[in-house]
Amino acid sequence: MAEPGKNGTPMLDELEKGPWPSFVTQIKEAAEKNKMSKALLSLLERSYHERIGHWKHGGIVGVMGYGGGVIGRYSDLPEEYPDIAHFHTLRVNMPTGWFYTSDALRTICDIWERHGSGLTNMHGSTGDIILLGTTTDELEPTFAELTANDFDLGGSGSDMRTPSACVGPARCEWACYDTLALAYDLTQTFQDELHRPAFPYKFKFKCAGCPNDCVASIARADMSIIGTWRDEIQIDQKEVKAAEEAGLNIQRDVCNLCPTKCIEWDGKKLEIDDENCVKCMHCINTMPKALRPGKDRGATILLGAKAPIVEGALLSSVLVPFTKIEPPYEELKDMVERIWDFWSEHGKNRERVGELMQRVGLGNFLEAIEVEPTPEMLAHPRENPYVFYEEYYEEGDEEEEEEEE
Amino acid sequence: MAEPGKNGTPMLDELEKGPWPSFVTQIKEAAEKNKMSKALLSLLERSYHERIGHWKHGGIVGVMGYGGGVIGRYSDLPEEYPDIAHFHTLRVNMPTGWFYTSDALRTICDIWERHGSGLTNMHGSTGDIILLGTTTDELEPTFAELTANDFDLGGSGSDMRTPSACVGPARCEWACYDTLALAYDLTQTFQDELHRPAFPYKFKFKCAGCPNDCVASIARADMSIIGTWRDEIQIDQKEVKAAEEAGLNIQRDVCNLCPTKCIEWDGKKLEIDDENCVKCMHCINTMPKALRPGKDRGATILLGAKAPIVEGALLSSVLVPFTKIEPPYEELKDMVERIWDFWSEHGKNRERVGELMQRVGLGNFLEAIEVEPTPEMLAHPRENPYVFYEEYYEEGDEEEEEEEE
Amino acid sequence: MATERRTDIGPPNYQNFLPSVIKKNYGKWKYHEILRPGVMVHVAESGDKLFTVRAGSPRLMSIHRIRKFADLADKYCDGHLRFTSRNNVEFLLTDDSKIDALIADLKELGHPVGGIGNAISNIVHTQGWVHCHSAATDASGIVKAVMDDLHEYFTGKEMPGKLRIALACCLNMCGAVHCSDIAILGIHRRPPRILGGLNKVCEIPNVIASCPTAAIRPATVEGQATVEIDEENCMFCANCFSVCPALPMADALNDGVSIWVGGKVSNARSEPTFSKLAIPFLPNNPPRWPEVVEAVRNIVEVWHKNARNFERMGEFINRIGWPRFFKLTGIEFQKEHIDDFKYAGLSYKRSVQLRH
Amino acid sequence: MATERRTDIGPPNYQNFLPSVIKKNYGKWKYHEILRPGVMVHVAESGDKLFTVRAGSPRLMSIHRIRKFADLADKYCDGHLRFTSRNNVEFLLTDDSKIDALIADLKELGHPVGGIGNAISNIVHTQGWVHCHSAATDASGIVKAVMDDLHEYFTGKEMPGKLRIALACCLNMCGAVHCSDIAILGIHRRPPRILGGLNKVCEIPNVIASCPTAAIRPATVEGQATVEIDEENCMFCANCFSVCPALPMADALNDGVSIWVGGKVSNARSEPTFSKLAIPFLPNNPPRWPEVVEAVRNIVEVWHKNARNFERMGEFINRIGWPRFFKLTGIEFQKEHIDDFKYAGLSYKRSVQLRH
Ligand code: SRM
Ligand code: SRM
Ligand code: SRM
Ligand code: SRM
Ligand code: SF4
Ligand code: SF4
Ligand code: SF4
Ligand code: SF4
Ligand code: SF4
Ligand code: SF4
Ligand code: SF4
Ligand code: SF4
Repeated sequence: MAEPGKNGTPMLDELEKGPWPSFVTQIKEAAEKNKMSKALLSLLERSYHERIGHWKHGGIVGVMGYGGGVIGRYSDLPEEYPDIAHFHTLRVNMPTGWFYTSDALRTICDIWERHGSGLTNMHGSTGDIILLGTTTDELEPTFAELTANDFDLGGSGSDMRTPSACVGPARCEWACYDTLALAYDLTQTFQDELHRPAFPYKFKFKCAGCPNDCVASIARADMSIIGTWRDEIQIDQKEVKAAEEAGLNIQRDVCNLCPTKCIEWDGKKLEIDDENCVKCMHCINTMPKALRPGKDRGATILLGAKAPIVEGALLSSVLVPFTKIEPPYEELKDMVERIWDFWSEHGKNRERVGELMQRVGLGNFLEAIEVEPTPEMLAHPRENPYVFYEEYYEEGDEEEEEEEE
Repeated sequence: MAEPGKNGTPMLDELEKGPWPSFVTQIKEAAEKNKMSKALLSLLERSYHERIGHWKHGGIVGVMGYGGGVIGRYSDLPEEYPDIAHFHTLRVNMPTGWFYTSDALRTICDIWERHGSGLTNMHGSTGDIILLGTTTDELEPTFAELTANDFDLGGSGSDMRTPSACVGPARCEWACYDTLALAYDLTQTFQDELHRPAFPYKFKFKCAGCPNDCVASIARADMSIIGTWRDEIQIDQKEVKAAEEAGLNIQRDVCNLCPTKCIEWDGKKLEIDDENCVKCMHCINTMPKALRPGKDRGATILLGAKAPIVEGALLSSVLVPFTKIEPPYEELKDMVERIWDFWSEHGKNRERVGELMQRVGLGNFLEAIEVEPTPEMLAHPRENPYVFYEEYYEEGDEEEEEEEE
Repeated sequence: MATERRTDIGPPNYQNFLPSVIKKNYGKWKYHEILRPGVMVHVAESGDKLFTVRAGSPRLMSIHRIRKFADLADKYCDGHLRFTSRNNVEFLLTDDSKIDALIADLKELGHPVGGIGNAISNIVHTQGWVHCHSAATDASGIVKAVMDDLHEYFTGKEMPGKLRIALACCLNMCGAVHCSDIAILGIHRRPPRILGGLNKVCEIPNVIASCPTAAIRPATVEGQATVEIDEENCMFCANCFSVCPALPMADALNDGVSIWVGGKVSNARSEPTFSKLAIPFLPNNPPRWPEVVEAVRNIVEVWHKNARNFERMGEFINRIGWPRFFKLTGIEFQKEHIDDFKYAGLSYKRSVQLRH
Repeated sequence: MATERRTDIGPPNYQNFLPSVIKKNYGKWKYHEILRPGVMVHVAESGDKLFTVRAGSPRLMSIHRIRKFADLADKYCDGHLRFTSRNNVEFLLTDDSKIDALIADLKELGHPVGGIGNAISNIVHTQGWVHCHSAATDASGIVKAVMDDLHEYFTGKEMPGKLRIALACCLNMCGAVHCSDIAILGIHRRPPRILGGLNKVCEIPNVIASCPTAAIRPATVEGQATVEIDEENCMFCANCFSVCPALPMADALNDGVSIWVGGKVSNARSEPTFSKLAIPFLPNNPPRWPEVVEAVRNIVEVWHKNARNFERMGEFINRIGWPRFFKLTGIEFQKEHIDDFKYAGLSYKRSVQLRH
């Protein structure tokens, strides 16, 4: 079973069937010329038989001067699969928005042909180009070639992770701020934080241009920056009519689904009570020709999303209800620094910033990072009466208090 | 300040002004003939000046053989107010539904004139007749006269508390079961549990005839029994039309407010998609002549409401989505006994049954009380993936498992 | 002797107290109508009618007043009456020609008639300084002052929906104020004092276990076992005091009132829900608590003016959003509004659905 | 030497990779239209048009395949392409006459075109047995099997709204499956094994601290410091294993897959929300995981058949109620569906608003 070509890979072969492009075919393509990929194919077939993985984590590996960007991985059967006894991945910081030229892509491929398995993930869940599997010895040479070609590593471990952004103004009419510019700027500004883990745990930025949140930032970024607007939705009444004529049931499928029922259609004119519009995007989504976000645009900044480990999954919650997002983004970055300072000082090992915020309470957290509390930060005020009133009068204060009355 | 009539009660006097009936007037009325009430007036005036109460709890007082029904209370200024140095209340079990004859009321008044302050609460928040304030010596004689006149004490301390019920079938067209009969039956069946505290903490029953919940059972009863139905709402179309003609905006104020939008009005016919009706009562409330609950009636049983102490306030949650409520209520009572058994064994001191359910988890709780889990018990299934799968295969099981496949 | 003493007899059977029209039509009511403020009729399948006249009550009543009610019941209702779950008195008549006279007598006696339908009903409340050791404020006094101010909403001023006010004089929340349209809640703001000789009246382990935030630790003072309190971690629940009288909480300078809004109990339209904090602290200012009266009226008026038909307080606020509620009422948003107990995280705003 | 070595340069500037039509119309797009499955056009204020052709990808790709994409980009798009946040490949054209040929070439290469608009898009997923030590199941294999089965929903079968599927091979949930319409989640069901010599590779206090349920205690075995695990309190999160490689969790007999439904990320209509447990356990059955494929298809079909326009999975279930969801899908409701972690109590049904 151990070597493909001997017993073959009957189970994996099953996964070459069917209409969806097959990762097995990809590994096989790579395996033709690359012994690591060949070994991987074989080991994976074994996993399929045994219904168990064969990887271990272990000692820290990386490139000189960086603490992140490489995931060390070892097979637990090094003797049987010596070619992938080490099989580390490099996380290469993708171009913001995942735009490529064919040349850039080929450059990556060529480097990886020389130094690794020839397998990639385009892309990892955080957004990086994942170069999937190489040996410890190849890490430094790969890195040298990457940087020579203007590529650099992304994050891993307790560092800032590679920021990501939706396609935004590059191709989307709804982008309320320049997601690509912000994500790129954050990446460049915080290169040190990205490459040298010094936080209690990981920290992710994701930039979405509007409330549709096409990078899932509210679910998976410690800081989610989501575009929005604060003036009126722009309406082209003729196009509304046209949308109806094209078959859209505006009353049922737009008005009735508006979360605050603030949009009305009388068959002639669409009216939006913008004061009660919560910028959910639904009406705009359904009529892209007729409706557009307002002109006074910016973003809501939210904090704290993460997966379940350790204290349970979190969605980001509102930190700044509305702010303009414009270079050089000083205000935003200052706030980020204050958050990192507080987190670095008070965060426990492996405690995400969202968990810290939950542990100390949003109220105290805001105080620490010098942000004023506002009702927009809450779904609703507290329900429970266990209030930590912070001050009380001592007997001596009585007279003053009496006087105040 | 200590004696009314000397300096008078200038602050309390302020509360005799204004259109709402005044409790001060009531205390004064009693104080005319009763020295306890007189002393109370004086002490209360003092509290108003000092902005602080003057009562202590302390040693357990009560009537022979009972552990509940009396709240022991002592002034912290016994020398200054000797007439209310003791000032215990008796909680007298009210007639179910708070129905009285004038004779019954007079009987209570006469007894209380002889033995106590002459002050009452009609009624306490749990529902009892509160006889407000007497001395330790008077407790037993009061009790003797009460029982001689067919009255008995209600609960206090870690016992079952006096069950209460909405007016139900006595005067309400919406009662889906006989709330008075059930509350009375529970009271009689569990006299021992009511009078002799043996639980970890208090346990309250409240019986509401329909989802309007006019005894607030879902907020304040450990077991809330709320009437409902499972067939179609009864509609009198003529009366619907009449309601509209009388000025009701059926579309806006009924249909649009239906929580599942399952009710439609075309100006002629009201149609209800009863499968999606969640029996909220709103449409029925707005058109009592036109709509009535269905005919297949029963109740939802919920568990666990309580005030904040200790682990935070709880609303009751669904335990039995639908059941018929008919004498002799054996099934219900059996379940109650199983709940009490489990709670008595596993509840911590001062842990309400709702808190126990939260602590051990609803799933385990159901297992312990032998109730099958159903999706109606949840607002939604779990969001977090920390599942305590209870069994796993050991290596030896492998073959069996293979065979099963 | 044991045989002489009657125990465990339970309350008198309610059936003996029902008026005959109820006995006859028990469970067979067809519909009801509100005839005017405080007066409704229930019509039975049989065609029989039962008129109810509801009168406000201070709840704390002397036997003399109760006897007067008994007299009225004799005069108008064949000796029958009942009390409601919110402590109003209901006179049950079969003859509607007597209603006016009854109302006049009630008025004479000082009891307004109302509270039925879309109205403010009586304030569910508790003992306060009249009888409870735990009170952070008085109950009856505030209720009287607030109802004086709002009584027109009881006696007939039109309202969008029901509005339920409740008051509890401490966090024990007798009366379950936690699900009220407006809740007035007495609060302490100073950690308990520790009286000498505590170890003689209380079990120290129980005292320590009673604190939800683990703020109580064992200590020794002058050779005596006692406890100490980490004041930073005390949120003034008074549970330790319930367990141990040697830890009094009441404090003239720091006790006061908080205001909560938007809870409800009924399942009509929206699900039952807890009240939320509106105003963290108002001072105890007897005898008429003007700050509290003013705050409650303000909230009632904002709701009265802006709510749609049948919209309870919480439903109204949900529609307009909490930020707008704070704006309309002029209440200042503060750190105290942000939850920090067990479920705090779930009250944070986890979407960008915002009004800007 | 340090000067020679380039570090901290960051990624290449994206601006250098944008096609010229984008550079010209950056931030000035006016609207878009979906032309057919997998093809859309964005129209700029200037009138310029940008055509996008979206192709499915296995994400795990060899450099050979990527070079083929580069070739296609050269052939049709002046060398420009991008990838999406769900790992599809997007070809960016200005000349719509080339679309058919591009699609044909993609098909030839085995890449279906689709996923735009109300469609099932690519499955966000993770490493699985291909590369991760923590995996309770494979990722790519299940994704391939499920997408084979559902591909018609990618290539154009009409649907009520978007449907996002995600897979994570363990509770770490790389890929944030916790907010997906359908999430496939690898799970362990056996407490970690404790390897000998643990004290040599791990800091025991860290290991103990890592457990969210405090199930790990210090122990001594044969004179060596190690840990023991209270199996009753282990809920298989594998956090201890992340911290300490000497506590492996993987177990061929007990690992498998759970299915979650009804999460979403966008703020459209309803607020973002977590997915909820639909199926507590399905076995690992490689190579094609038929039970998982079947379960996912069943849920998709129930939604497809019953959901209204624009209704995401969770919105659909909210409308019909969870009991009905279980009925329609035929999924058995079990104890495992009931939450028992921190916020459990808030997931209990706290009203009588029920369908009977
Ligand atoms: C490669 C990648 C999955 C993929 O196939 O795409 C990945 C892979 C791993 N993740 Fe992840 N995570 C990846 C994106 C995510 C995401 C999604 C995101 O970033 O948007 C999440 C959820 C969001 C979040 O951050 O919470 C995620 C949540 C985790 C967690 C749980 C963190 C938590 O706080 O709950 C862990 C556990 C840990 O940190 O110890 C983890 C740990 C890991 C480790 C490093 C496991 C380990 O302890 O060694 C995995 C290495 C696997 C391998 O063999 O390379 N990974 N991880 C993703 C990174 C690629 C990239 O850089 O682009
Ligand atoms: C008299 C009454 C208030 C009233 O003015 O109406 C009352 C008065 C007291 N309640 Fe209560 N509770 C009264 C109904 C309630 C209710 C409402 C209900 O039953 O519907 C609640 C909220 C529902 C609940 O049970 O949670 C209630 C929740 C509490 C609590 C908090 C319990 C919790 O689990 O959170 C305490 C504290 C305790 O038990 O130590 C408490 C404790 C007390 C004590 C016994 C304080 C004490 O430790 O001595 C009060 C005695 C005051 C006195 O001077 O007589 N009382 N208490 C009510 C009982 C009258 C009656 O029998 O009819
Ligand atoms: C008499 C009483 C029951 C009793 O056994 O004593 C009662 C009697 C009626 N209630 Fe009630 N409710 C009574 C307390 C309650 C309570 C409990 C409470 O306030 O603590 C509630 C829950 C309140 C809450 O949600 O916070 C309550 C929520 C309702 C509702 C739902 C209102 C809503 O829209 O949320 C209705 C329906 C309606 O009014 O249209 C209702 C309707 C009614 C009707 C119309 C039922 C009927 O057909 O007879 C009765 C008279 C109308 C009225 O407006 O008062 N009753 N009703 C209680 C009178 C209390 C009082 O003196 O004011
Ligand atoms: C290309 C991409 C952004 C990127 O930078 O890569 C993108 C692009 C667009 N999204 Fe998106 N979305 C993309 C991921 C997402 C995500 C993130 C995700 O799936 O992980 C979401 C959140 C999903 C969720 O809620 O779970 C997302 C939620 C939306 C929505 C809201 C849908 C809803 O009703 O909930 C819209 C509006 C719509 O489709 O009407 C939208 C609309 C759009 C539009 C129409 C915006 C525009 O005007 O250009 C774009 C193409 C339509 C389409 O259907 O794909 N996009 N979109 C992502 C394509 C992923 C893919 O390959 O399928
Ligand atoms: S998040 Fe908004 S701006 Fe960004 S791609 Fe999606 S729809 Fe466009
Ligand atoms: S964006 Fe959303 S909230 Fe605003 S009008 Fe449109 S549908 Fe309504
Ligand atoms: S709960 Fe229902 S049945 Fe009981 S009085 Fe209220 S409306 Fe009538
Ligand atoms: S009872 Fe409630 S849910 Fe049912 S139809 Fe009437 S309004 Fe709708
Ligand atoms: S609320 Fe508190 S102070 Fe008021 S009666 Fe109840 S226990 Fe006493
Ligand atoms: S008042 Fe409550 S929080 Fe404060 S010490 Fe006592 S029990 Fe603890
Ligand atoms: S989800 Fe778990 S198993 Fe899969 S890649 Fe992430 S850490 Fe590894
Ligand atoms: S798997 Fe999780 S719950 Fe189990 S012992 Fe490890 S850390 Fe604790």
